[in-house]
Parts: sequence; C-alpha cells; structure tokens
Amino acid sequence: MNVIYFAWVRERIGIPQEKVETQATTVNDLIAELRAREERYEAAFADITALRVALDQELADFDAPLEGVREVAFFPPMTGG
Amino acid sequence: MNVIYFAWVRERIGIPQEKVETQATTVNDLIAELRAREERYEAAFADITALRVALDQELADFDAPLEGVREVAFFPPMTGG
Amino acid sequence: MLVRVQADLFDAGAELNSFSQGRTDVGAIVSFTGVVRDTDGNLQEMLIEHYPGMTSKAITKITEEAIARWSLTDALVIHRYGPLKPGAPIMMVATAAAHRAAAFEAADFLMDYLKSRAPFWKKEVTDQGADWVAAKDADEDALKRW
Amino acid sequence: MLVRVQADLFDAGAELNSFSQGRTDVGAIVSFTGVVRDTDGNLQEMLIEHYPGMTSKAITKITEEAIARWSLTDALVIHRYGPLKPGAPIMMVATAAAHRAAAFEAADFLMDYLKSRAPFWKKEVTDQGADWVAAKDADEDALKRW
Repeated sequence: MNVIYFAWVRERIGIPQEKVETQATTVNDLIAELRAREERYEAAFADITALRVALDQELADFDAPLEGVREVAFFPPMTGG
Repeated sequence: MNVIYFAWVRERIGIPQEKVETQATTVNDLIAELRAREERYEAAFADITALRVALDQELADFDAPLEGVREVAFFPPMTGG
Repeated sequence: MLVRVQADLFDAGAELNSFSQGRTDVGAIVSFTGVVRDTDGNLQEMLIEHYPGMTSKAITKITEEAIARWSLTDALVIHRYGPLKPGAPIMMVATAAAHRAAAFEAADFLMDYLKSRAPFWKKEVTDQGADWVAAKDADEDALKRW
Repeated sequence: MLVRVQADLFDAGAELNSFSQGRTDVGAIVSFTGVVRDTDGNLQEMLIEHYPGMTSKAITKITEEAIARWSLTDALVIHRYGPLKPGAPIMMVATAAAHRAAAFEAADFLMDYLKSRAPFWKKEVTDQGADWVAAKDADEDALKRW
C-alpha cells in the first residue's frame, strides 16, 4: 500500500511517501503500526485530532477499513482558498 | 421650486421637470396641489404607495416639510443594480 | 474608493485588475457584475434612466457606509445608464478586505442597497413593447438583513 | 464548469472576462480572488503544497455540488500551488446565475469548502523562519452554514 504524507506530517516523517506492507485492517491500526516503528512516526502521529486522512484520494474517518485501499494519505487540516 | 419626474411618473405627467410656485408646506400638500391641476397629474399621483420622493437629492418621507427645499423629485421605487 | 456613473461600456476584467493591482495588505477581493439578462429571448434592449444630480451622491454614501462597517481596504462601484443590449454589463461592485467574510458581506450589502436606494430605473424593450421593471418586495426585504 | 490547478500566475481580470463572455442568460456574476497577504510586512513568500492526485477531483466535486444546489449557469475555480509572492493571486472562484443571491451564495459556499476540503496547505516564509498556516476553527465552523 502506498502511504503519502503532506505538509508538517511529511516534514516530521522526513519522506513524502513510502510503500508499506501491512495487515492493518483500519486506518487506526495502520497508525498504531507506524507509531511503533520510530520516533519520527510517533512525533507525526502523536495527536490524531490534528490529522486528516484520505483513502484513495477521498477524505475518510480513522476507523475506516483499509481493505482494497491502494493509497493512504495523512496530512494536517487543509488550508486552501 | 424645481420639480422633477422620473420613469413612468415622467411619462404619465409628460414632462421631465417644471418650476412650481407653491405655498405647500409638506410633500403631501404639494402632491394634493398637483393632483388638483390636471388628469395627468392625478394619474401619476393616484397611488402614493407606488411612489418615492427625494428632497434636494436625498430620499424623504411624504410628510417631510418643504421649507428651504429647492428641488423635489418624484419617481417609482428604484430598480438599480 | 472609486464611484463612476457612465453611459459607456466598461471592461469588468480590466476594472477588477486595476482595482486589485499592487496591494499586499489585502487577502480577499470580491466582484459582482450585473448583466442585462434576456429572460425570454425577446429582449431588444434595456433602457436605464437615472437622476444625475443624486446618483453619484447616493452611491458614494452607500459605499462609504460599507467601507466603514466592514473595514474594507477599498471599494469600487461602476453603474451605467442609457440603452444597453442583452449580455452587456450594467454595473459592477468590487470590495477588497483582509479576510473573505468581510469582502463577501460588503459586496452583498452594496448590491442590496444599490438595487433599492440608488436612483436608477430599468425599462425593458421587447418585441411586445416597453415596460418599466417593477421593484420587487424581496429587494426591499433584503435591506432588513443589514 | 472549469477547474484548473496550476503553478503559473493567472490573470483574474482576463479569466473573469472569458468566463462572462457572450452570455445573455445570466444576470449576475460573482468572483472571488484570494491574494497572498503580507500581514506584518515581513512575508517573503507563501509556499502552497497540494495533493496532486486528489486536488482536481476534490475541487470538481465541490463545484458540481454548488452548480446543482444553486442552479448556476456556470462556475470557475482556479487554484495555484508552489511559491507565491506577497500580493500574488492564490486562487479565484467565479459563479454565474440568473439572480444575484444564487451567485453570491454559491461563491461563498465554494470558498468555505475549498478552504477546508480541498487538499492544499500553506506555509509562510518570513525573516523569522517558515511556519505552516494553522487551520482555523472558524473555517471548519463556516461549513455548518451550508
């Protein structure tokens, strides 16, 4: 699964995207796995309320299932306009 | 006093403006004088709720005093924009 | 602040650009353009009459009120009179502010007030004849929002 | 409907004119232009990051919703990304409708949704360093109006 990071999430993790092999069934599970990896992931995902997630380029909830999903993106609340 | 007419008020009365010698003390008095003159004034002023008045180029009420006023304008509700 | 009352055609895009030009203290610019709409496909022209002595004064007063109330950086109003063809611009308003809410609200306010308080009267000429456009109760009611 | 996501500068006036061109079924055109604002006089540039795979899709969805809900004749959204200088246009929205209320409301709605639902992130670079612009609670709350 392709995992993409934007804005300060990208900066904290240090890379814009990566391939992740996972058995996680929900976004929350995936986040738990990533946080357990390294300090920089822990720093990025520490406060989930400051984050948003998109699954295959559609905004989603953190308890959404990952089955069939090819692209997960994490980012802070958007500031367009 | 200069009296000016716009839109269908002008069309009904048949002239865009005229000098009026009057002792009328309010707009209502002036209207009563004009209505008494001729049928075309009666036609223009028959329904006062369909009219607006400006005194010296400021919107005013029909019971406003005419003392010191140099220009009275009668017209239908505005349709700008 | 710029207020113009004119018979001539204006170029809304060029006016918007010159209004926006060279500002770094502004975050939001809203423009409104009113266009002669041919509702039933039989409009030949729209005639706009106005009260020359009062028009600029009335528009300036309304615009100054909008600038003060929404702390606008600037505002622009252009309104035409005379005979206009379908599709032609009748008037435009532009507002510049730090934030979008002020720019939107002030432009909306300006339109409501220009509609019912600036001395213009529209007459539509169709193949059936010519008729003065009646003021709508809804337009008068819209003023109560402010 | 026209949706464009681009790094290049755009000319808001020219876009407004080409959006408005040759329509006789429209009475009201509203435009909004967002500009890089230098609040404290020390902004060097604004960097706008976006999510290329999602941006156009998200904007198109929001714009289609606005067109349907307000029966717009047409709508336009242009949004830039990359480094932008103070005073530069960031984005614009334009709406065309028969009447002014629909054009105003739809543009206001589009701005609220683009602000919080289109995948852009702003970073301000000043002489004190660089900082991501925080989303405001008020922007999220603004969505509840619709």
